[in-house]
Parts: sequence; C-alpha cells; structure tokens
Amino acid sequence: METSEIIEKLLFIGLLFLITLGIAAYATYLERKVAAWFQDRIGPDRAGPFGILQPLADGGKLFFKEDFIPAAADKWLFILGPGIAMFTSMMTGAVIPWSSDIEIAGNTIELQVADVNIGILFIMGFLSIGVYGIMIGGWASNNKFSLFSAIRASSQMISYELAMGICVITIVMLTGSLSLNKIVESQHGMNWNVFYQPVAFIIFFICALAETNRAPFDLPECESELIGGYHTEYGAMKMGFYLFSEYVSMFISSAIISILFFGGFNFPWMDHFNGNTLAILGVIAMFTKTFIFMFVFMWIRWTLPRFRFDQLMHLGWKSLIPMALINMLITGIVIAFNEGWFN
Amino acid sequence: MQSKLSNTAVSDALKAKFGAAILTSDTPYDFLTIEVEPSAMHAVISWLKKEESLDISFLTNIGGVHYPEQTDREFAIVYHLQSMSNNFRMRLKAYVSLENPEIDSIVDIYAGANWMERETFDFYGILFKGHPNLIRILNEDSMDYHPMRKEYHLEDATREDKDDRFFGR
Amino acid sequence: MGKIEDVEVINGEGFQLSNLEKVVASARANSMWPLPFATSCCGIEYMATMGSNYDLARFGMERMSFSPRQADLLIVAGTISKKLGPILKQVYEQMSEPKWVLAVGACASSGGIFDTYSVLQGIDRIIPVDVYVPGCPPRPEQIIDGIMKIHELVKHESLRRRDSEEYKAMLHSYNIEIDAK
Amino acid sequence: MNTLEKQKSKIEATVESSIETIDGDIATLNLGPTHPSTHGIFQNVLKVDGEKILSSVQTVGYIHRAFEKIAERRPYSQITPLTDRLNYCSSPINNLGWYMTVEKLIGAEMPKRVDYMRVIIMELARIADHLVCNSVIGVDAGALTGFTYLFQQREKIYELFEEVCGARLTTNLGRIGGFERDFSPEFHRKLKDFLKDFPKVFNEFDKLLSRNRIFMDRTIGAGAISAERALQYSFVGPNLRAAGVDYDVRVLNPYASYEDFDFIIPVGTQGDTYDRFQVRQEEIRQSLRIIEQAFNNLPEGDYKADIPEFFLPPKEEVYNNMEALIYHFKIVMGETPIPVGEVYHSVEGGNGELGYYLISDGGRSPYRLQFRRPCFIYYQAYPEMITGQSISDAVLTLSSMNVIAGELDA
Amino acid sequence: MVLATIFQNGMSIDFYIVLSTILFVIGVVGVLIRRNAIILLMCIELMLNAVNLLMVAFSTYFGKSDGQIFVFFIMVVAAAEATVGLSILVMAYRNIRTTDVGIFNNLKG
Amino acid sequence: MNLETFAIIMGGLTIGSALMVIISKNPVKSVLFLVLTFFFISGNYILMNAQFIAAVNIIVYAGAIMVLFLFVLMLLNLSKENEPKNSVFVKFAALVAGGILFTVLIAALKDGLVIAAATVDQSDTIGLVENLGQLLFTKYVLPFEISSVLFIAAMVGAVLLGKREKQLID
Amino acid sequence: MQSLSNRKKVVSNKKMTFLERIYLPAIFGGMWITFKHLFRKNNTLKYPEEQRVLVPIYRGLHVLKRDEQGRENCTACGLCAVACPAEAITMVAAERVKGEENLYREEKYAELYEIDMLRCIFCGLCEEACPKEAIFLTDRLLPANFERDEFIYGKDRLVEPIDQRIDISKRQHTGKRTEL
Repeated sequence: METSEIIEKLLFIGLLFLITLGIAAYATYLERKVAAWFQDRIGPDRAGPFGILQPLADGGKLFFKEDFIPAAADKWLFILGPGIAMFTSMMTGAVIPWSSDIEIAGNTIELQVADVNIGILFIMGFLSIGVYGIMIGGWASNNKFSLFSAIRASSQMISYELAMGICVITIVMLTGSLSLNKIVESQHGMNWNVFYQPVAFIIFFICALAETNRAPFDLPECESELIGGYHTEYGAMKMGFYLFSEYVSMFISSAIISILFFGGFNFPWMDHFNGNTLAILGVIAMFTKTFIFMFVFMWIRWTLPRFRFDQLMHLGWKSLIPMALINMLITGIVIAFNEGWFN
Repeated sequence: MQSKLSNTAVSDALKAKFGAAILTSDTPYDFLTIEVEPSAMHAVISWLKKEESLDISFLTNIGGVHYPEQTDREFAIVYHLQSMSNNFRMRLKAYVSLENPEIDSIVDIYAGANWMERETFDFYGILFKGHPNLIRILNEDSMDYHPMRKEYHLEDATREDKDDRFFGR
Repeated sequence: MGKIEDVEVINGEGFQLSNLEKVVASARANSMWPLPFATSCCGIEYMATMGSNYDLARFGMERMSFSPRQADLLIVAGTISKKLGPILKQVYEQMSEPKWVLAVGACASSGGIFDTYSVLQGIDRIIPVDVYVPGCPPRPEQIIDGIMKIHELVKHESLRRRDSEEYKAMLHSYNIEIDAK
Repeated sequence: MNTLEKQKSKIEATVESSIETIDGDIATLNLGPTHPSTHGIFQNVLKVDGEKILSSVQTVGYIHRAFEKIAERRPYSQITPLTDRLNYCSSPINNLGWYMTVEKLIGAEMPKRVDYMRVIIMELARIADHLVCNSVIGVDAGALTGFTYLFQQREKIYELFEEVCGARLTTNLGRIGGFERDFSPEFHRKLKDFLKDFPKVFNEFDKLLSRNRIFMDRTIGAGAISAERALQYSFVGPNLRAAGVDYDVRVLNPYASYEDFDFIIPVGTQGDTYDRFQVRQEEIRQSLRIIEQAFNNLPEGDYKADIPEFFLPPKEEVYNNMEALIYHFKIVMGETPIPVGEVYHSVEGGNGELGYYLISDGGRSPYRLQFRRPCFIYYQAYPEMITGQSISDAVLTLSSMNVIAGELDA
Repeated sequence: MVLATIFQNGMSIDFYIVLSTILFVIGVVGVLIRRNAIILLMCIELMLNAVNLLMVAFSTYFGKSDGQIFVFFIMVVAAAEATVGLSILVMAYRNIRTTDVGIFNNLKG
Repeated sequence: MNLETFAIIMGGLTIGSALMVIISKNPVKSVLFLVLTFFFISGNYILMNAQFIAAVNIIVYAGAIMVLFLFVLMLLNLSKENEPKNSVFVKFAALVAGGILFTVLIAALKDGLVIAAATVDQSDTIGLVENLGQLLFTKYVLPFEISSVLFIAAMVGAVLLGKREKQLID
Repeated sequence: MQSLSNRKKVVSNKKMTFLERIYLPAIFGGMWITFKHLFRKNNTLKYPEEQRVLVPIYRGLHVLKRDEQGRENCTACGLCAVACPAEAITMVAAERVKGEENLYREEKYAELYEIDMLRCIFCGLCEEACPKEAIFLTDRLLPANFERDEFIYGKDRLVEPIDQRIDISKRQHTGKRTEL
C-alpha cells in the first residue's frame, strides 16, 4: 500500500467513525421523538430548537457524572464490558460498502474501509462476540439482576445467530460470494434479494432485532423485570457506552439488512447516472434505506409487548431455525434446478 | 337481590347446634350479629362453612375492637362471614380479656384469614393459636406495642409545627 | 441542599460560573434522568405527568432510571413510612453524584395528614431535599414546576460544589458518608 | 477407620460444605421494595432456580399510615380525605362508599338523583381504576404506547372529577347526604364528549394487545388461580370474576340504585392474567353502558338529601339564618348526635368489595372504623399464584392483580 | 483482497512450530495443574487450537489446502466435545455441587 | 515494522494470554483470556492469508464455544475463587513433564519438516473460500458428512444430559 | 360454580385462530394503529409556556377574602382549624381596637393566620367550614420551592391584595349555586 492510500483510508475511517457516532447519537434523539410521535406527545423540545441538542446534553451529563465502580465488582472487567460492547459494534462497520467508488482529483476512493473477501463472515464474527460486552458487564457487576441478564443475553444471542447465519447462507447461495461488495453488485437496479428471499428477509429481520436487543426481544434489559439488566450497576459514561453501542449496532444492522436484501447502494434507474453522481446518489440511497430500517426498529419497539424468555427461545429454535432451514433447502433446489443439475 | 336465608333461621340453627356457646344474638341494622364463646369460634366457623343448607363459606374480614372499660372483655374479635350462594351476611363476635387475649386461628379453614389475623395481632396483640406465622405485618418489627389499643397515641411525637390548642383535640 | 446552602449556591460565589461550567450545567439540566420513588397517590400523578398530556420527555426526562446508579434526580412521590425510611436512604446513598432530590406532595415533604406513629414526618429528616412540591397530590403542572425549580438549581451549580467541604458537612449532618456506597 | 473410609468421609464433607457455600443454581432475588414492577412499595423475596420461582415471601407495610387509628381520632367529615388515599386510583368510590356507610348508620334516604349522580361518578372512577391497571399490564409487558393512549382518556375523567369537586385524584367528592353541588353544564358537555371519544381510543388499545399472540402467550396461564382457591383466599372483584365466579356487590347487594341498570358481569375461566385483563376490559365497557343509562335517565330533583343535622347548610342561610348557623357550627365541630350502633357496608370498589365496618359510640368520631381492603386480602395469595412460574410471569401477575400499595397497607 | 502470506515475506516455518508447540505444552501443563473441570476443558480447547495453528501453518507453507480442511474437522470435534463435556459437567454439578476433578475422581464405584 | 516482527509480537501475545488462561484464579477470567488467545491465533491465520479459517475460528471458538463456557460458569455461579489447590509437588512435576514434552515435540516436528521440504509451493490463494469449498465437497465429502453425524450425536447427547430427571425436582 | 347473579358472561377467549397464531397479522395491525398516531396532533400541554385554564371550583391555593370595603372577613373563630384534617392551620385571634374598623370587618380578627402548605391536602374542608366567607380555595396553583420554611403561608401571602381582588364568585360556597 502506498502512503497516500493509507492516509486516504485513515481519513475515511475517521470520517466513518464520526458519522457512525453522530448517527448513533442522533438515533437516540430520533428514538425519543419517534416514541413521542407515536404516543401523541412532543418529545424533547427544550434542549435547543426542537430539542436537537438533547443527545449532546445527555452526553455532557454522562461525561461529568461521578464515575463509580461498585466495591463488589470486578474492577477491570467492569470497565472492559462497555468497551467491548462499543468496540464490537463499531468494528462491524468496517466492511460495509457505502457506495460505489468515488473519484476525487484523479484518485479513486473506495467508500468501504476494507473489501474483505469474506465480509459477511467478518460481520457474523463480530456479531457473535458482541455478546461478550453484555456478559462481562453483567457478570462483573456482581448483581443478581445483571447476572440474570447476562445469562439471558448469551443464550438469546447464540440462538438467534443460528437462524441469522442460515439466512445469510441463502443469500450467499444466490450471490455466490461472501464479499459484501459482490452481494451488492449482484442486486443491480431493482434486482433486490428481498424479492427472491422474502422469508429469509423476515427471519433475518427478526434475528436482527434479537441480536441488537431491541424490543420485543429486549429481555436482557427489560426494566420491568430486571431493572436495568446488565447495566444496572453502571453509571456515567460507561453506561453511556452501552446505550450508545445499542444504537450503533442498530445502525449497522439496518445497513446490513439494506445491503443483503435491499440492494445496498443500488437504486432503480441507476443506469442513467455514472461516475461521482452515481456514487453520491448511491450513498443517499444507502442511507435512506438504513434510516427506514432504523425507523422500523423503533416503530416495532413502541408497538409490541416483549416475549417471555422461554417463548423467545421457542420462537428461535422451533420456528425460525426450521423455517430458515426449509427456506435454504428450497433455495438450493431451485438453484440446482436452474443450473441444470437435474437435466 | 334478596337473601335466601333469614337472620332468625341462621341464629336458630346455630343455637340448636352449639347451645351454650352462642351467647347473644342481635340484628342491628338488619345484620345478624352473634356473640360466640371464644373457645367455640373455630368450631362455629368451621360448621358454618361445611353446613350445606347455609353455605356460609366466604370470609369477608376479621377485625379487632378494643374496649378498655369492659373488664375481662377488653378485646372483641369480629368476623364477617358471607354466603355467596345465599347472598347472606353475618357477623360473629368473641370477647377476650386483656390478660389472656387468645383465640383459635382459622387459617386452616380460610387461607385468606392469614394476613387478617396477623393484622389483628399487629394492631391489638390478640394471639391466634395455631397461626403458622404470627408476626407483625404492617408495622416495623421493632415496634414494642400494639398501636390500635386505645391508650396509645396516634401522633408522631416528633412533629413540631403544630399547636394542639387549635384543633379541639 | 435543602438547607441554607442552596441560597449560597444561588446567590453566593457559586453564581459566577465559567463557560464550561455553564455548558455542563445546562447539559445536566436538560438531561435529568429521574428515579421515581413512587409509593402512593403522588405516583399516579407522576404517571400522569409522564403521559401524553404533560410529557416529561420535553425536559429530556422520559428515560426513567430505576437503577440508582444512573439516576440524577430522585423523585420521592408519596408517603414514606418509618419502615421505608432506611430503604430510601440507601437508594439515595447509591446514587452517583451529582444528585438532586425532589419531594413531591405533602406526604413526602412533611408527612401531610398522616401525622401518625408510623409515618416519617418529611423525608428531609433522613436525606437532603432540594425542592419541595406542595399538594396532595400535586397537579402535574406543579410537579413540572418543581422540576423547573430543580433545573434552576442545577444551572447555577458549580462543578466543584460536590467536592466542597460544606457539601460533605451537609451530608454528614444526615449521617451519609461520601464513600459509604 | 481405614484409609478408604477416611477418604470417603472427606469427600462427603467436601460435598456437603460446598452445598452450603455455593448456592449454585438456586438464587434469592429481591423483587422490591423499589423494584420497577411493584408500582408501589412492597417486597417479594423470591427463591429462583434459573428463571423459575420456587418460593416467595412478601413483606408489606412499607407505607402503613395507620388509617384506622386516624379514623378513631377524626370527626366523620374528616374521614373522607382518608378514604381518598386508600385506593387512590378510584378515590370517588371510596368517598361515596364511606358516605353511604354513614348514611346507613344515621338512616338517611337519598333522593334518586343523588343515587344516579353517584353511579355516574363511581363508574367513571371504576373506568379510571381499570385503565390504570390494564395499561400498566401493557407497560410491564413492554408495550408503553397503549399506556399513553389510555392516560389521555384518564386525564379526561380527571377533568370530569374536577368539574364536580375541584380536584383530580384525591377527590374528597361529595358529602354525607349528597353532593356539594349539582353537575355543572360543563360537566354534562364533557361527559358527552367523553362517552363519544372514549370507546374509539379504548378499542385501539384493545386491538394493540388483546389478540396479539405475544401478549396472549405472555398472559395466558400466568398467575392462574382456581375459583376454589380464590374463594379460600377471600378474593373479590375482578380477580375473583376472572376465576369464573360472578360475584359483584353491585348486583347482589345493590346500593345507590344499581338495581336500575342493566349490565352484565364479565367472568373469565381460569383466573390467569389474561382473564383478569379481559374481565377488566369488559367491565370498562359495561361501566360505560351504566354511565350512559344513568346519564340519559338522570332524574330531576335535589342533589342532596334533606338531613339538615348532617348536611352543611348553604352559605347564604348560614349568614342570614340563626338555625342554619347553629347547624353549621355543630356539623363542623362534629357535635351532631350520631346514633350508637355498628354497621357494615360494602361497595364494589375498583378492586372488589370495599367494606366499611363502623362502630359508633355516639361520639364525634367513630369508635372503630375498619376498612375491608381487597388488596390487602388477596395479595397474600400471590406466592401461591407465582410458584413454579417465571419471573416475567410474576411481574405480569402482580400488575394484573392491581395491587395498590395505599389500599394494601392502609 | 489477497495478501501475500507471511512465508512469502521470508518468515520461517520454525516460528510456527515453536509457537504451536508452546501453546500445546501450556495446555498440557494446565490440565495437569488445575483442578477445575471447566478449566480442564478449556485447556483441551487450547491444545486443539495449537494443533490447528500448526496445521494451517504447514498447509500454507506447502501450498496444500488439505491441512486447512482438517482444521474444520478439528473444530467440529472441539465443538462437539465442548457441548457434551459441559452438559456432563452441569449434570455432575447439580448432583455433587462441585466441579473439582479431584472429587470426580473419588466418586467412582 | 515489517510483517516478521509483527508476527513475533503476535506470537508472544498468544503465548502470554495462553499462560494467563492457566494462571488466572478466576475461571471467568480464564475464559476471557482464552478468547483473547483465539483472537491472536486468528491474527496469525490472517498473516498466513487463511482469512476464511480466521473468521470461522472467531465465529466458532470465540463466538460460540467460549460463550457456552461463560454461560455455564455464570449459570452455575462458579465465579468464586474456591478451587482447591494442587500441591507444589504436582505443579513442579507438571512443569517438568511439560518441558520434556516440549523438547520431544520440537524434535519430532523438525524431523518431519526436513522430509517434506522439497514439496514447498507457497501459493497465496489456497486459504480462499473457493479452494476450501472445492476440496471439502469433493475429496473430503465423506468426512464432512460423518462430522455432521457427529454433531447430531453430540446435540442429542447434550440435550439428554441437560434434561433434569423428574425425581430431582420432586 | 353456578351463577350467582344470572348476568354472567365469559369474556376471555383463549383459543387462537390460525392468523393469530402466526403473529404477523396482529403485529401489523398494531403497527398500523401506532402509525396512524404518527400523524395525529399531539395534545400535550407545554406547561411553563402554556397554562391550562383550571375549573373555577378548583381547589388550589387559599385566599383570605376581604369584603367590598376592603376589610378582612376573617373573625378568627377557628372553625377552619378545627375542620382541617391535616392540622395545618394556625391562628392567633386579636381584638379589633378603635381605628381599625376599615381593616377588619368583625370585632375579632386573626392577628396571625398561617397555613403550612406542605401539610395542606387541599381538601376544601376549611372553605366549607368557614361561616364568614373568609377563606376560599382558588384556581391558582401553589409553586414549588426550595425550603420547607417558605411553605408557611402567613397573612402576607394569604390575604388578597386590596388592588388585586381574586374572583371566587363561581365557587358554590359563596352562597350562589351554579344552575344547570
């Protein structure tokens, strides 16, 4: 790699980092506003015009709050927990292609941090270790509610990862590649995977809700049962990290859903454009889709009651996994048929 | 809705069955009130529940009353019973003395009597023999008296901001 | 808090805040996560305040923190009996600094009509109270009014106040030690 | 002892000590006193194996305020504010129930209009009570939005109360012998609006939860109690009706002319959380029907009974009429003679039969006043209802039982 | 994206031989010195991983994929072993309330 | 910094965290250090351009197996540091045995290397998914199927073991 | 159990139809309901900026009335204090001396009249008890405050200012009755 290339990448990483953080911060604002709209309320409106400074106020307050580690807690792990949660959810963004290449002053710039040829596996990997943040935090707090929450989180995430993985496999079967870039390219225009794999999409979406601990699967932190769940003992910025990471993973999950099923940066009539215009429109398309899914995430949260833990496991193991498997089987048969295996 | 039982029928039936244990019978405000020997209370309630013609099988509540002037009958324990199928209500009373405030617990007949008896114990110090867990329920465990007895003050002694002369009490 | 100190904070040296302090103070004021310690009637009015018609969310307060570690504002709404007093105190001690206390309603503030052997005659006997809201129960407007008063207090508080000797002495007068969490 | 035996006993000792020291998969969990799901203050110490509850021990009395002791020291008129604070979700029912008890004691007859006005107020209060309970079930199940929809309507009920008595929650509504004032035109208008708007919002809420499988799965079978056990525990009200017993004081011992109205008694089948939810939902609808009937047939007449010794005279007369002034002083000072006697009166409160057992010795305050508080009585069945279920069930069961700390602890 | 392997950058295979042997030996020593059954299972995982590392190193070094295929099979075995081993442990723990292998050892007969 | 030093540092970290696995008193920390070890091992895989193996290593080991370990530790609440100590003699013996094993293994592997040295063909594409998949479903299809049978057996076994007997509860 | 009232009706139906079993229709139905609310006008009261008009009979902050000539109505009879369940009223009576006829209407007046607003439960019993049309509750709300002492409202804050009379004519206890 040349130096200029490295600088360019670093700049892009920095930019992406900032954008992700900003979007996550404003996702909290959006969530509060959306909840308010659904509930015939106004929502935050006193911090700045329309309350747009609300996330900054929250951040500022958390930052200057007394940082407290319970005496009974394991000090290092207590600090490590939120760190891992934040790190894993941020890392997932590294392989997401935000748009096609852009050209500035003769340099071609990829709008993707790393085009790993196993991009989708990379994402699955970081998703699967995301649970450590919750488990470590919950365990280190030395609080029974936190421990309960950690146990719930781990079994929930392991179970839903399976169905999620199977859905990803069906997409990989369609595309024939593990690279996110290739997956996006194969959905040129309106040729989106969701039209071929609606079942996989629904299952994947449900699993994404479960993996990001959003309602109706927010059992690890449901306040009516476990007070705050794994972050019961956390205060100040450490808790802020946990809250933040939830929104970061929500953002990244929405991005992944739009890549896998809704064509990523593809949009209808994209053949009329080319070059930088195409790339910029691609970015817009990508972000629009992502925001729509974030909205749906919130919409669901403010509508549905949550599951009970055993029902959640039943749904995962007895409904989603078999459905995903059958879906994969049918997809395989159809692909084989198309490729003339039975002739 | 009209009651299917009459006050006299029930009190006669009780007198026939328990005889001397039924001390008095009255109907203030058309509500059958029967005073029972404390030792017979458990048997009376149990019989009322089992007797199918009466079917007085629902315990409405249990309460205590303190009459400091009546020697040897300082505490009244009042049971309100009810028959849902006959739509009939009645009241049973037993008087116990300050020295020996004891009566049989009816937790074995009505599960719901548990807390009611605990409350009565908490308020008046009436002991229910055979109660599985006769400890204070509403007040702090460290309290050393039974606050509903007439001789104890209602007020929190620590309040400074009031002048009792104004309140006529 | 609760005592003479408040006045000092508002009128005394605490009034001159640096710019950073002003920003932090207004951030704190706009993001007070409440811990509703709701025991009785006032709790229902607090729920009404949470609801659509009054909407605490406007003040950035709809995120309730049932865990004391995350809460900034302890809203004590309802009767506190002597049996419950130690628990309330423990909750207060578990909260992280900076923390504020709002006594909602007559019972929490002074015992109200329950001048009885079992009721604590005002929570200020065990924990420092910043703002009292009268009423039995107060209307949501009055609760919001109390919250605005708290905001006023927060916006004039210097960052160093919680480390000051006066503050420690004040806590000490309630038998609360800083490190006893 | 040979070596082998020594070894064996050593192992046994280790095993035993480890059982003592490691609590393993049985944990003790403290639900309360300030747990978010208790919605009031009481404590449940749960022994859990994983998520399953093995046993539970309750501690109550955290907001014990000595109501019954206060009642022995206050004149009759000052007891009304106390009753407000019993079941504060539906305080008008408590107020009016208390007045009816005293009226029974003094033998006062109410005009039909007072009865009908009381019915309207009490049914509104019942709706308010059930709205809190059912929306809180939603909140505990994780669906907050329904709660906000219902609370907007509850706010309207508050406005109606405000029109009648000038306060929202702790209403201190009415007096012994009737009302302080007649319903104002504004009240009539607002009530009409309410009757028109409420069913729409209510049906929306119903659609959000009632037939949603997530909610049904959560609530069906959670915290079930059979009719026999419920009767054993002296259950009353919606909780008993959910178990299938159609016991309702309004029908079996009608007061305030409830016999004039046509309504059904909704019952459930198994007494689980879903039954309780549905019974309360249907009772809200029935209450609406009763209000409509009472409102449309509101008789003409006075808003108070003719009992000058107990009902405060109008101010005009107090200023101008010596007799009225004397009555006024006597009533306020609590010096009107009250008959000696004892009465038990009960009304169907938000949580079931709310009973008042009043002993009067003729003094200015009751000699003894006992409240039959339904919450206090049925909350003791809670451990039996949740044993063997999961923590989530326990939380929902608690909110569906509508345990109100003020009523529980008196 | 395809990067040049470390061996093409001049690294010697000896490094990986030593590294994986050390990891393997750490696993063995762990099995010998610890008494908590869960840690023993973990040490076995560590040993399996040491073998995996060597497999991949050789496979890359020789340019044959077979070694990497075997890594999959080892992972399969490791996963199966972990599930069964852990469920045995949980079962045993419920009965004797300990995971000390010393006591397991004495429970025979 | 060239790749070589990078690899050496990575190797050192691997060994260090592996050592911490067996040294840590607290089983939960052991698990976390083992996860860290797996991460470093995956780093090594990436250095060898075995990206697929690296990802699978993380998903399977760190994401599933170790979560399972952690889950069991938390479920049984075994975090207390009450593991009985082995005697110093045992520990010393273990170290000696480990040392001897180390020597023997190194010697054996070195020998094997000399024999095979002739066939070196350092291709940089063999770690890619296509190649692995091709091989897995042609040459190794039988072991592949057998391993799935093994999995099912393990699952059934785990479920049966995990099911608590009725009498225990009653 | 047989019916006690003959009015019983089972209302909870636990059988799920197929559509209900597959979750999605109910979920989408619920989402549609919440979605409709997205476009509904909120009815939030922006409190400090907007104020709700309270009913005229609201039981809020007390006022000690003056008569038309600006004299205090209160005669310190003490009925309000007796009627107060919270025992929040304290008063000291004084005899009116010559020259004060324009200040106090009756011969006795309250030299000291204090209400502990933190104790007060706004039940309105004092208003009912007052035989002299002196104390009324009004539709003003009591503000929150920092100190407990600030809630002892003395005559300085209770007696209505002579130039800012407070309208209580709509309350029923003025002698006029609101007609239907």
